[in-house]
Amino acid sequence: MRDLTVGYGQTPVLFDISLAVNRGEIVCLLGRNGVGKTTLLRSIIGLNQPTKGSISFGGQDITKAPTYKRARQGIAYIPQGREIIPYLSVLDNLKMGFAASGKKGNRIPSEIFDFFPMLSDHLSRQGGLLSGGQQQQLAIARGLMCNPQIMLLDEPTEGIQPSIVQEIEDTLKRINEEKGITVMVVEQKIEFARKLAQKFFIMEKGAIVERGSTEQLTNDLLHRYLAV
Amino acid sequence: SGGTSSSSGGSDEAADLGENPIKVGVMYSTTGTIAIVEKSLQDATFLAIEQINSGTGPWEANGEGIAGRKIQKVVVNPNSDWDLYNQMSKRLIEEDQVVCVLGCYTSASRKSVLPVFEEKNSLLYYPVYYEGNECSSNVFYTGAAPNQQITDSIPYAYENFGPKGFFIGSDYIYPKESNRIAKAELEQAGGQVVGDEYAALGTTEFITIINKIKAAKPDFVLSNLVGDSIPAFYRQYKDAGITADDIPIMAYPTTEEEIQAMGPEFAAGHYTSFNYFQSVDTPENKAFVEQFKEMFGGDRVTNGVMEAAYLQTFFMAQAMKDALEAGEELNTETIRAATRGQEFSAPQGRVKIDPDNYHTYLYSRIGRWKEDGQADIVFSTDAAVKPIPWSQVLYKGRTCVHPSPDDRSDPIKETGKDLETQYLES
Amino acid sequence: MANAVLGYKQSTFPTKLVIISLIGLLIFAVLPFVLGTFQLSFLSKLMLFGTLAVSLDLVWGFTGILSFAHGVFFTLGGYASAYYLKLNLSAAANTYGVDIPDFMVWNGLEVLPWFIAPLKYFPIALLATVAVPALFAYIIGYFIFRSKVSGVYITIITLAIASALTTFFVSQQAYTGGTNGITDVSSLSFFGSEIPPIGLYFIILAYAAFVLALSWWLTQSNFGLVLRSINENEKRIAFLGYDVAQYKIFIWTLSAAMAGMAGGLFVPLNRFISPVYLAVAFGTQVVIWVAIGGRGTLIGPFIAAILLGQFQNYADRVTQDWQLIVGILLLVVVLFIPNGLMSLLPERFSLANLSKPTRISPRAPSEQKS
Amino acid sequence: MDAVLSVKDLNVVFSGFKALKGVNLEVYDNEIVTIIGPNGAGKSTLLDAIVGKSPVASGHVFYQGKEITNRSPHQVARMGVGRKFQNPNVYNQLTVFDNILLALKGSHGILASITAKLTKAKKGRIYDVLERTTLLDQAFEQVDSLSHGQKQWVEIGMVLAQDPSIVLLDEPTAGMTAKETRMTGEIIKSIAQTHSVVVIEHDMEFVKQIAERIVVLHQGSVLAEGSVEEVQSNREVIEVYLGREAISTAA
Amino acid sequence: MLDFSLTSMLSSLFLLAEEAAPAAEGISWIALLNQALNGIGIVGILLLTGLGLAITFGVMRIINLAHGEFIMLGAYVTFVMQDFFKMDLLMTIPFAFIGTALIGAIVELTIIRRLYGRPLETLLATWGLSIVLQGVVKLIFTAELKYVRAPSYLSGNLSFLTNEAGTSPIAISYYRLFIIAVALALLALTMFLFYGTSWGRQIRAVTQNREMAKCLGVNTKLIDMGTFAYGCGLAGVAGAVISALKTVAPPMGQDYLVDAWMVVVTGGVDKLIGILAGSFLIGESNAIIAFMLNDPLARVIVLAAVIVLIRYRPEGLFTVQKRA
Ligand SMILES: Nc1ncnc2c1ncn2[C@@H]1O[C@H](COP(=O)(O)OP(=O)(O)OP(=O)(O)O)[C@@H](O)[C@H]1O
Ligand SMILES: Nc1ncnc2c1ncn2[C@@H]1O[C@H](COP(=O)(O)OP(=O)(O)OP(=O)(O)O)[C@@H](O)[C@H]1O
Ligand SMILES: [Mg+2]
Ligand SMILES: [Mg+2]
Repeated sequence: MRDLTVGYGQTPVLFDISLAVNRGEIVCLLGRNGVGKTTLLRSIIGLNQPTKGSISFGGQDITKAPTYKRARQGIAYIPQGREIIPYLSVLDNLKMGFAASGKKGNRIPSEIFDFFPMLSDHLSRQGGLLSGGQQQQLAIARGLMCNPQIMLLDEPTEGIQPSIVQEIEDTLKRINEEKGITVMVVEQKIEFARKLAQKFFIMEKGAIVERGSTEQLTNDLLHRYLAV
Repeated sequence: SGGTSSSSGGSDEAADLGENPIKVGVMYSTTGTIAIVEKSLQDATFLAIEQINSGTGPWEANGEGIAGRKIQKVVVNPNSDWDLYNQMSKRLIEEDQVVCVLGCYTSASRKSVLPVFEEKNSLLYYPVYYEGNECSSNVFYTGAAPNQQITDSIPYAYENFGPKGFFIGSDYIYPKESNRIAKAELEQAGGQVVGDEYAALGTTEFITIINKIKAAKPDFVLSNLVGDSIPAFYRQYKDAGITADDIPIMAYPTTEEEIQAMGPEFAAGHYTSFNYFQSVDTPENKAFVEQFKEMFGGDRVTNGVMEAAYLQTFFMAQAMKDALEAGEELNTETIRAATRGQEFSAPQGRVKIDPDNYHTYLYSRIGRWKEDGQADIVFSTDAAVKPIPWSQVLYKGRTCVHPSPDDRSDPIKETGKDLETQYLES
Repeated sequence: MANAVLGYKQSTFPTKLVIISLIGLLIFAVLPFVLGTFQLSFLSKLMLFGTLAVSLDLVWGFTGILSFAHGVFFTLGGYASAYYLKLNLSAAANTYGVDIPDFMVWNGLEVLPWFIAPLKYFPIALLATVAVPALFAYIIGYFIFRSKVSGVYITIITLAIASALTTFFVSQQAYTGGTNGITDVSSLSFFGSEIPPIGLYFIILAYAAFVLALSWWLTQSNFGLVLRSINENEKRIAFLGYDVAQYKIFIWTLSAAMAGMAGGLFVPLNRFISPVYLAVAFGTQVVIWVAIGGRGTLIGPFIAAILLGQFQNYADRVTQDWQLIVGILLLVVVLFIPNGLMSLLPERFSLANLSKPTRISPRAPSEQKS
Repeated sequence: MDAVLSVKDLNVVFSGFKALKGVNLEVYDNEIVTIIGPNGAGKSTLLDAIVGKSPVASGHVFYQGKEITNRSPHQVARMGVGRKFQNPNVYNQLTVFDNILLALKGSHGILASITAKLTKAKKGRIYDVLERTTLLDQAFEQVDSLSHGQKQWVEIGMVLAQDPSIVLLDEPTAGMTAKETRMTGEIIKSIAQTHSVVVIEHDMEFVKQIAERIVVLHQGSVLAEGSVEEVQSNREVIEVYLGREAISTAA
Repeated sequence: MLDFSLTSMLSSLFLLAEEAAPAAEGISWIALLNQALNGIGIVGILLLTGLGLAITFGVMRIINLAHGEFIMLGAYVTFVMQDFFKMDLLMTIPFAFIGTALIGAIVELTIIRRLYGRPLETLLATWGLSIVLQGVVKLIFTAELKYVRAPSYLSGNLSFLTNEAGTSPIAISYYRLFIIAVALALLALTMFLFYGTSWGRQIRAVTQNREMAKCLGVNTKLIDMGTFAYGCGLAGVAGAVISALKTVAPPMGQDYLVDAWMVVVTGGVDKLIGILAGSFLIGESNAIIAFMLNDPLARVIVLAAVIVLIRYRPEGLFTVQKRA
C-alpha cells in the first residue's frame, strides 16, 4: 500500500499511508479512537475509494478493483459492528462465504465448528437474533469460510467474553499457522495485540507514526500514542 | 395517424390561419384514464375544424373559414383530472380569451367547469349523452338527454327480451341516475328490476357482478358501464359462459370504439341504444366516416359521441357565421343567441339545437352488434326527438325554458302535465 | 456549522429571516394588482396547495411520516365548507326550491341528514372545517401511532385510507354527491356581501403566511428537534423519556387541521369539491411538491407547489404530453437534486438553518441497527 | 427492602426461546452492580426488560417501590432510569450538542418542548457533559462523521445529561482505548456517589476497576453473585466465562 | 360534535345493514359457493400482479410505484406480438417476461441503482418513472384501448352440478383457472430460486446488508440488477396473462397498484409465501363481501380490514423474528 489518501466526502481522513504486510504475518494496527483505523481497513477491501495512492495485493494492483473482486481474490473483512446478515440463518450466513471462495459445495468444513463450537447449536436461528458476542464469532467464522489469504479484523474482541477472547486469539494463531493466512487486526486491547501479533503499526491522525515488531512495542510508545 | 394533436398542444401556428382567427378552446384529456374516450372526441373535433377552415366536408358551400375568418384552436389537456378541467377552463377563458370551448366527457368534469362558465359567462359545447337534470344557459348539450336514449330502449327491451332487467353501471352519477330513470320506465312498462349493481369507475374485475347476474336470471342486462370497464365486462361475461341469446345486454355507453377494443365477437348479439351508429345509412355519414378514416387511419371507427363532438363544432361555426354576417361581434351573447335553433344535417340525420333548453334534437336508435363490430340498426325514430332534460317518469312535467337568450334567470318550468314526445319537423 | 444549534436561535431575534419574509409577503401582496384575473385565482389556488404541502412537510420532512392522505384532510375540510356554501344557496339558485341540495334530491333523500344540517351555520361550519379533519386524523393517529406500525407501513396505511375513502365517498352519492362531488355552491360572503376574488386572495395569503410562520416557530424549538429525532430513530428517543406517540399524534393532527382549513378555503375559490382531491393521485401530488421543494424546509414545498403549478400551466401550451415533462422533471430532481430545490440556494440564504444539512454517509444504512 | 431497583423472577421469552429464566436482582442506592456472563447469557435482555424494550413474560420489576413491569420505555425513562445501549445508538443526523440537548433532564412533554428556552444554565450543563466525555471539540459536528469510539462517548454523554437516578450501561467501554476505559471507570464511580449504576462488561480489567458487587448471568439465570474475588474464583464462572488464562492474569 | 367522518361511517354501517338484510334472505348457498370458487379467479390475478412487487418491495425493499406500469408494459408486449406476428397468447408470455425484464434492467441501471438505501427517493423516482412510462407508451401506441385475443382452447367453463336444463350453477372459466395456474407456478419457481439456490441466498444477503455482501465476494450490482429485472419480468408476465381478460391502455397499471400493495403487506414481506396468503385473503373476502353487499362497499371494507390488520400485525401475516 502506497501513499494512500482517503476521505469521506471532502474531508480526508487518511494521509499518505504506506505500509506493507508480508504473507503469513500477523500484524496489529493500534491507535486512538477516530484516527482512521477502520477507514484504512475499509480502503483495503474497497469500501472507501482512495483519492490518491495505490493498493496492491499479492503483487497485483487492486486500487481500482471492486470490493467483490477483492473478496474473491482472498481478502476477508470482519468489520467493526459484525455486520451479520440479519434475516439469514446462521448456516446461510456461513454459506455466504462460498460466494467469495468460489467453492460450489454446500458443506461447511468441520474445522469451522472446531473453532467455534457455539455455532453448531444455533445453525438454524437467524443471524440477527444472536447476542453481540455470538455474532462476533459468527462473523469471524464467516470470514474463514471465504477461504482467504488475508483476514482484516476490526476490533474482533469488542464485546466478547474473556474465555472466547482467548479462543479467538488461539484461533487466529492457528489459522495463521495451519493455513498460512495473513492476519491484520485493529485492536484496542494492547495485551491481546501483544500476544497475537508479530508486527504493529500505530496510527495517529490519519497517518502511521510508528511501526515495528511487537517486541519493540514499548510502554513509552504506548504512552505517547495511546495515552496508556 | 393522430394528426398534429398528440405532438403539439397549445395554440395553432397563427401563420396559416389568416387574419384575425377565431380562438376556440378544445378541452379533452389525451392522457390519463379517460383519454381512451376523449382522445377520439378531440379527433372528431379536429376533423370538423379542419373542414371548416378549409371549406370541405359539410362546410363546402360556405367557403374557407367562417365569413373569411378561420378557427384557431387552443388545445388543452386536463390529464383526466377534474381539478385541471376547472383550472384549464379558467385559463382558456381568461388568459387565452377564447370565445367558447368545445369539450368535456364525464359528468364530473362538466360539473367541475360549470361554475367557471357561469361565473365568467362563457360558453361550453358539451357533446355527451348525460343524466339530465341540468339546464345552464352557458352550456349547449349536443349529446342525448334521457328521453332520447332511455325512453325508447326500455320498452324495446321489455317487449323483445322480457320483463326482468338487471341493471349495472359504473359507480357515478350518470349511470346511477340513468338507471334510476330506466328503472322507473321499466316499472311503468310492467317490468321489474331484479338487480342493481355498481362497480367503481375503472374497475376491470366483474366476476362478482356476473355471478350475481347468473344467480338472478334476468331477461336482459342494462349496462351503464363506461370507459375501460366495458371491454373487461363483455369479455368476462362471455368467458363466464353467458351468451347474447341467454341474456342480452342493452347498453348506453358501449359504442363502436369499445367494441373494437374488446374484440367484436364478445359483443355480437348484444344491443346499444344511441343516436348514431357508424352504420347509419345517410350520405352525410358516408362522407363523415370516409373523411375521418382518411385523416386518422383506416382502422379507426366512428361512434355516437364522436359524431356529437363533430356536429357540435358545426353548430358553433354556423352560429358564428350568422353572427358575423349580421355584423356582430363574436362574444358569448351573440354566439349564444345565434346557436339557439341552429339546424344541421349531421351524419345521424337532420338535428337542431332546441332554442328553449339548449339541448339537441337527436335521433333515437337501437343497434344490435354484429361479428364485424358494426351494428344492425333494429330501431330508429323517423326524425330527431325533441330533448327534455328531465326524465318525465321521475319529474313529471318538468322542463326547462330559457325565455330569451340573455335571460339567465331560473329556467326551470313546471308544466305540470305530461310532455308529449315531439319530433323535428322537416 | 454555526447555525446547527437549534436552541440558540430562539433567544436572538431572527432579523434576517424577518426581513426576507416581509419582502416575500410584500411581493405577494403586490402581485394581484399586477396580474390578470386568471393568475389571481390561479395563484390563490396554488397558495392553498402550497399550504397543504407545508402541512405535509411538518409530518414528512420533519417527523418522517410519509403520508398519501393529506389530500384526504384537505378534502374533508373542503366538504365541510362545501356543505356550508351549498346549504346557503339562495332560493332562486337552488334548483329544487327546497332546503336540500340538488344531488340529494336526485338520490332520493327527502330530508337533510342530521349530520349535515348544522353545517348551514357559519361558526359551526368554520369549526368543522378544522375539527373534522383533525378529529379524523386524531383517530387514525391514535390507532396507528400507539402501535408498532412504522415507516413504510404507515405510508401504506395512508395509501389505503385515501383509496378506501375515495371509494366510500363515491359510493355514498346521496350524501356526498358521488364522483361529481358538491358543485354549484354559492360564493363566500361576508355579512351579506360577496367577497371578491381579490378579497379571497388576501384571506388565503394571510392564511398561508400564518401556517408558514406557525410551522417555522414550532420547528425552531426543541419540539422541532424532537421531531427530527423521531424521524431518525424513534425508538431511541423513547428511552430519553419522550412519549413518541404523543408527539406524532400531535403533529399529525395539527397538520391535518392545517390541511383541512386550506381545503375549506379552497371551495369558495374553486366552487366545487369532489373525491378527486381524496384520491391517491392528488395525495401523491402533495408528496411531490414537498419532495421537489425540499423536505424539512417549509418554504421549499410552498414554493414548489406554486412553481410546479405554473410550470404545468405553461408546459400545457407547449405540448399536450406535458405530464411526461413533469415525470422527467421529477426524475431529474430526485436523481440530481436529492435534497430538493431549496438545497440549491447558497447556504447564506437557507432560511435560518431550516434546511437540515443531510450529508449522505456511505455507511449510514447499516449503522442504524441497535 | 428499600432497593432502588428490584427484579423478581423475571422471565423473558422470544417466541419460544427462553432468554431469561427467573432472574432476581436488587440494586441499592449509590451502588455499582456489574453484570458479566457469556455472550448470549441474557445480560442485554435483562436491561431491555427493565426499561420496557423487551416484553416480560412473567415476573416483576420494581423501581423505587413502584412496579414498572412492561411499562412503555418513555414512562420508565421519565421515572429516572437511564440506559446506554450496547451498540452506539445516537442521532447521526444531529450534532453532538443536539444529541445531548435532547437528553437533558427536564420535562419532555410537547408544550414544554415548544416553549423551552436554552438558558445559560442548560448550556452550562451541556458543556459540562461534553467536557466530561471529551467531545468539546466535536460539539457542533454531525454525529454521523464521528468514529465508532466517539459515538460511544456521545451515548454515554446522553445518559449523563439525562441525570437519571439509576443508570444502566451496556458495555460502555467497548471500542475504547485503555486510557479512555479508565476514564469511563472514573466517571462511573463518580456517578455512583449519588446514583445507582448497573454495568455490563466483558473487560475484566475494567470490571475490577469499578466493581463492588458482581452478578454473573449464564443461560438466562443468575449463576453467581459476589465480590470480584468471589466471582473470579468460582469454578463455574471460570468454566463458562473467564477461561483458564483469566485466572492467571487475575491472580 | 360534528364528527362527520364517524357519522358518515355510522350511516354507511346502517346502509350496510339495510343492504345486507334483503341479500341475506335471497342468498342461495349454491350461488355463494359458486362465488367463492370464482373468487379464486380474483385471487389468481392478485397473486400474479402482486408477485413482482413481492420481489421488488418484499425482497429488495424498493418502494416501486411503477409496478403497475411494468404490468402494462407486459400487456403491450403481448399486444405487439399478437398484432405483428400473430402469436398465440401463450407464446407471447416469454417475450413479455424478457421485454419487461430488459426494461427493468435498464431502469435499475439508470435510476434505482443510485438510490439504494434511500427508500423515499426511490418512491418518488418510481412515481416519476410511472408517469414517463405511461407517457411514452401513449406516444407510441396512442391512448386507445388495445385488443388482445385469448387463446380459443382456453375458452369455456369448468362446471359442476350441471342440471337437466344444461346450465350449471357452479362454474369457473378455464381462462381464470389458467391464470391461477400460471400464478402458482411462478410463485413456486420464485420460491425455489430464492430459498433453494445460492443465487437466492445472495439476493437476500445483498438486500439485507449490501456492504457486507460485497465484502463476501458478491457482485452486488449484478445481483441487484438481476433481481429487479426478475421482479419486473414477473410483472410483465402478469400483464401478458391478464391482458386478454381486462383492458389494455396506458393507464391500466394504476388499477393494480394499490391492490398489489395491499396483497404484499397483508401477507407480510418477509416471506414469499405470505403473498399467497395475502391474495387469498383479500381476493376471497372481496368476492364474498361483494356478493353479499356490493363491489364498492366490499372494497372499502377490505381496505379498512387491511388497515386494522397492519395495526395489529404491523409486518403482515408471515413475519420473521426481529431483534430491535
Ligand atoms: N461516514 C463518515 N463520514 C465522515 N467522516 C467519517 C465517517 N466515518 C468516519 N469518519 C471520520 O473518519 C475518522 C476516522 O474514523 P475511523 O472510523 O476510521 O476511526 P477508528 O480509528 O476506526 O476509530 P475507533 O477506534 O473509534 O473505531 C474519524 O475522525 C471520523 O470522524
Ligand atoms: N429480540 C430477540 N428475539 C429473539 N431472541 C433474542 C432477542 N434478543 C435476544 N435474544 C436472544 O437472547 C439471548 C440473550 O441475548 P442478550 O443480547 O441478552 O445476550 P448478552 O448476554 O447481552 O450477550 P453479549 O454479551 O454477547 O452481548 C441470545 O441467545 C439472543 O439470541
Ligand atoms: Mg474503528
Ligand atoms: Mg449484550
